[in-house]
Amino acid sequence: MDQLLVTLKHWLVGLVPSQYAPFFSALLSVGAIAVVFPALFALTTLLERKGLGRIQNRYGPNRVGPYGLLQPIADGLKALTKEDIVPRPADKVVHFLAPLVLVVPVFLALAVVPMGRHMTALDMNAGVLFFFAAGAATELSVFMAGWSSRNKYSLLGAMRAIAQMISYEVPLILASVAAIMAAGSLSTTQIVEAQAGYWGCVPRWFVLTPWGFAGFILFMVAATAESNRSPFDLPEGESELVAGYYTEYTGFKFALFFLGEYLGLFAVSGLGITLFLGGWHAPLPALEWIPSWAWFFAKLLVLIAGFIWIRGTLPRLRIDQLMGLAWKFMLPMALVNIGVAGLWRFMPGGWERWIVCALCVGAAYLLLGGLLSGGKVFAKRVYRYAD
Amino acid sequence: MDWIVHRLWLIPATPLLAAGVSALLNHRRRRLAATLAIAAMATALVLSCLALAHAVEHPGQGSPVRQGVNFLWLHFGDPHASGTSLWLGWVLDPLAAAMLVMVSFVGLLIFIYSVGYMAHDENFARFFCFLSLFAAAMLGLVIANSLLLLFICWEVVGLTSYLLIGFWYQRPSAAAAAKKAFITTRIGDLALLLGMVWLYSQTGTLLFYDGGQGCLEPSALSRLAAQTTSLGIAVSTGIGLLIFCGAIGKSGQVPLHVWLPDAMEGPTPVSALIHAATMVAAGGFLVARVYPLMAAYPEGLKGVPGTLQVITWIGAITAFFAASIAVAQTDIKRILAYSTISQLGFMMLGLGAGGVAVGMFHLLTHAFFKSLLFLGAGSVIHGCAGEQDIRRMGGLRRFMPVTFATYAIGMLALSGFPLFFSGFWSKEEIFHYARGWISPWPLYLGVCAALLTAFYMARQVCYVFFGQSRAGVSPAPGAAGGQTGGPSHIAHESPGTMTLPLMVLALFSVVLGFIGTPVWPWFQGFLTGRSAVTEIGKLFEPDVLWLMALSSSIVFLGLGLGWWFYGRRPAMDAAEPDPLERLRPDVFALLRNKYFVDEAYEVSVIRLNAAWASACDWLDRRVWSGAVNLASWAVVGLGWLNRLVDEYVVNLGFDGSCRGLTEGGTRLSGLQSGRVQNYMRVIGVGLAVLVLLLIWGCHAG
Amino acid sequence: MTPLAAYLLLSALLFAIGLAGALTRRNAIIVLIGIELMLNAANLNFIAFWRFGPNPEALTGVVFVLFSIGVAAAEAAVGLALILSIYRHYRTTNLEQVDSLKG
Amino acid sequence: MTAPIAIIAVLTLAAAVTAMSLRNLVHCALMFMAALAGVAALYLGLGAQFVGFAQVLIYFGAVAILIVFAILLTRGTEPPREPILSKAWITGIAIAVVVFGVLSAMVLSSKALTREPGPTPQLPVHQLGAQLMTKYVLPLEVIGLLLTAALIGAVVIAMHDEEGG
Repeated sequence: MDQLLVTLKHWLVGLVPSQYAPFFSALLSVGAIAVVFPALFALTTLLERKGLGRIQNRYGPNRVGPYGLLQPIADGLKALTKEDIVPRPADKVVHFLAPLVLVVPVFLALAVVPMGRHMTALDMNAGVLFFFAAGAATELSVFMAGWSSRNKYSLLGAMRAIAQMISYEVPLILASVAAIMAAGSLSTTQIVEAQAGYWGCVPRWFVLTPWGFAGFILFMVAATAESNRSPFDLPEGESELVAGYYTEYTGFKFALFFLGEYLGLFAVSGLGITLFLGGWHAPLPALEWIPSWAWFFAKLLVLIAGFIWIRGTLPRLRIDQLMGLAWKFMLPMALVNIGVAGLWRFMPGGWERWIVCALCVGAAYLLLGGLLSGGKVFAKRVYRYAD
Repeated sequence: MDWIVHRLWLIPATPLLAAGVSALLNHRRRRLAATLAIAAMATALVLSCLALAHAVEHPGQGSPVRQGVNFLWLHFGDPHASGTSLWLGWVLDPLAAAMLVMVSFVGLLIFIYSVGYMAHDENFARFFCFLSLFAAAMLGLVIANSLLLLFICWEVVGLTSYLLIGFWYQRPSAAAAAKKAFITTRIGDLALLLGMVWLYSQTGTLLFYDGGQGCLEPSALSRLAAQTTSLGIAVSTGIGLLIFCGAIGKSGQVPLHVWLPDAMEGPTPVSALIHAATMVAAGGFLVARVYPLMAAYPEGLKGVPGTLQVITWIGAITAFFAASIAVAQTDIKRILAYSTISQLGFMMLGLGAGGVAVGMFHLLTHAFFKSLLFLGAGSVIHGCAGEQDIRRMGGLRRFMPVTFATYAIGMLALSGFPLFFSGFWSKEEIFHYARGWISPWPLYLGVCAALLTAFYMARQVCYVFFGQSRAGVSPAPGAAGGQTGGPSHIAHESPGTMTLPLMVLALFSVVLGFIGTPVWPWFQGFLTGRSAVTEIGKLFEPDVLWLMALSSSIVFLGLGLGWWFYGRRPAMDAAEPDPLERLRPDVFALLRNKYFVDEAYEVSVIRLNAAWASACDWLDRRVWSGAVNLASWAVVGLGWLNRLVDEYVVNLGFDGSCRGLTEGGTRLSGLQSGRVQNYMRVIGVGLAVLVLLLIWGCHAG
Repeated sequence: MTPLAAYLLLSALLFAIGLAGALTRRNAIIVLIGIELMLNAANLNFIAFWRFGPNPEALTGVVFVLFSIGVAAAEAAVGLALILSIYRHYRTTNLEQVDSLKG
Repeated sequence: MTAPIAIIAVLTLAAAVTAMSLRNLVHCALMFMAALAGVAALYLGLGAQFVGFAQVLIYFGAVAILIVFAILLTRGTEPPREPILSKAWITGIAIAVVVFGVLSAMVLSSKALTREPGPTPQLPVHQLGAQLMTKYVLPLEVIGLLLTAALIGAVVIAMHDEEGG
């Protein structure tokens, strides 16, 4: 059951002549990714709209199909049939290329995420580095979209987005360095393998160590900012910049941007699962019988639900708060975390290691947090209700 | 009981941690910052005492016991080649143990004192952060078993010194003084760095003691002493001199002493901790630490190594030079600053002439009584609302009895008052060794300096504590900024956090001397690893007795002279000239202006020039004119002839070449157009030419 | 022609293109881009020599390129900061107008 | 040199040429990035995966974005009023051609390059890291220092003068 999909692929590959086998195998992997994740994207949009609706005390989509389940299909058809408008002064070529430059690297990044045992499309030596290299291209696409539209809102949104993504890329990478150090490898598969096994019945996931917990939180916060999601959605804040860098996009290109954003979210969540949440491993020894890929997707869905929850709950940050958080809190915290991971590696095992590492992380958190708030004491928020 | 040896790193680590945490603290958490710093320092003191106990428990047989831990810091380059790794480490030996206790003890007292002294300062937390950082670096310097680690701490100490001198950076004078201190000491540090690199290239290690492999152990030393450089001096001498240059900079010895008086712009606890007790003594400690290198001498030869000679001379000159300047200063802290320089000179004299134990003993006693004096001065300044001019003080004996009593003890210790004060014993010891040295002059200079020391301390105490209060009277008639009107501020005694450290320090200024007397030279024995023998008879040997009589009489003479000039009839008015000034205004002005070093150069050079010029003038008018006049007529005739040749033959060629030069210059200046791309073009052409040459060379070869 | 020679020729061509750009364009930013291209050409050389050299297990070429990339990042940061401050002063990034040797 | 590599090489060169010759600065920057991506692909073709990814990460993520920001901050997107080439462009081209000529002459005349290539060497990331921390630790430290200095220097240079000087 666990290796069902892998066996299926091998069987299919065995059907074609051997000289075409590698090519066919790659095609199958790419095909699987290209089908599964857009489908997941469709599911997520629905989930998000429904979830936000419930949070905001309304129903959400409920007209197309039973419980509105077919809403994503309707949305997709609408996007495909809409007129594709390109502004007259726009830089046509760059305007056309921008969504492609976004979507292609995101698919590439998904290729190194291990979705199950022996289910990494592209298992390479420097997988995590490849992931971040591919992620760097999204900044380029954002700039291309914003600049080529010849629209003030687009350009401002693009500049905000780039500044934000560059700032948060640093803590993102540094947070993952801790896990990479602990696993001793840049290969995503080997990082997951390093988290196999259990302490008693507690899984050996990195998130269950002091540095891993801090690293995971840092990673997820940075990932939220990287994918321009609320509360870090300044680049596309509707009330300020219409829609940010893709203001001038319509129809299918707009849909591509939307797809790219969500796929980026999946990719970075997948990496978070790989680095900290034990990848495809089951949380309890008793649950090992459930296939590994099911665990991966279950964790992915949990993280996505978390993102939706955060989006429905937190207000948007101000730009100075955004930058302050990245440079004054996340970056030093991530650096401290790397040090603590090193300490963890070199200290003899046992409960002392737990206490010392937890104390280090906690002290850093308190100090940096105090520094960030600058000792300001905020007045208690007062709510006024309509009579 | 090797526990402390392996945990020695904790001693600098605790203040470092305190510094790190208080750096991150909100600056309003004043009480927490001070508590942290003092707690860390107290921990360091406890650990230092453990280290001292450990060192005392393990007396050496003829040589001190050294225990330490070395670890690899960096390994670079080819792993199989030698000299590609840098080791760090710490060592616990009597020298380090004694210094550790001194630094952490004095440091702790000064930290406590600072709570009272800096109570009203806005940047209280920052001050304690810097102080803790300084203490960490200083303690690290003391335990270092590697010249590299020592150098790192040395530089951090210099940095914190810079930060603390310029602590009140709003004052331009403080900022300037901080820069001056930093840059002046950097000159010495450069030499130290060079010496370190040279040592590394010669021995391949920077560890001091490494089980026979270290650079201060006999195998390396004999190798260093046997080699000579192109200048004909031994390599060990060259390295030793370079390292000593670092000590000159840090300890304010003569050529580089200028920064230390200016450093008094910092808060007084800083002056006490850094610029009197510990950091400036680091130079002495450095010399003591690398003493084997300084004393290395080729086998089979007798004599005094060149490095030690230089150290002795510089020390003696500094001692006298600075003491004489201190006589004429009027700023209470500057007097103490020059006194510090002078005492550091004594330490160097002791190290050069007598060895580690002699210099270190004076270093230790000096640390206590000089920090006592500085803290007392700080108390006085605090009580007088920031007044630092001794002419405007006076009569404080009645208002600040505790400060007066402790200050008097410090003053007697510094002057070397016989038998009961620590300064007497350590100074006496230095004289003892200087007497046996190859030249008598360092002894004479030292004795004069001791006389002056007693004199200027008596002068200071008379001015500050005796007579009538002269506050509120401007020092010079018409001086701007002077307070006018009656005594606007009644001096008051300082709070308990300030007087308590004073009393503790005063106690130690007295008793510390008794661990190193000729009767019971425990300290000297401790440092050199020999057991001390109590010999009452030693006191009555003619040699010792003679010296004791000499130094006692010097002290009495100095104090008596001071009393005669200043105490007998105290000055009533701040504007009143100094009695010494009335006696010999020229000498006094010389001293007050620090020997006019700059002015002296200028005056002498200009005078010489003017005299030479007038001599030439006389020669010109009286002797040459006649001859020239006679000759000129003949020359005019010739000249007329010459003109024809000149105009039509020579000038043409000359003008032509001039024109050529101008044009060439214009063309060449075109090359320097300021356009980057022109330069890049030239680089490109150069690249092509180079590659062509390479190809040609390959084919030719 | 061996692969190494082919890579070296490629890198020489890339270098020449970068050099031509750096020498002919007026805009300082493009000149900087040209310089970066030249640097990349040199890096390509290192990697090619590492790949086809006699002892690839030494990793010297790879490490050198990593350092060179780091230096290039520093260079770009400082270079662009300089261009920005020049732009503030002269209101131009045209290198032909920026030829005064004093500020 | 296999066909895919040759195609990448040609594309890289084409991107480099356009990056150096287009009028619009942003287009130049974008083509520059394309050239860098080509070089990174060449690194991959040579078996240096790690270097290729590091190249993309650093050049795309940092250098290219910096260049784009600099272009926008210096109003580089406005079409230039003057010609884009400098007055002495002919000499520039000539020098570049000469440099290429001598370099290729050197490459072609070298006898050391006729060695047949061995198998593609492995580039284990683990070993690379270990060597960076042992054999090359001093250069690594120096690079770290250089980057810090460059960071501070860039901030200081680009900082606005408060006095308006």
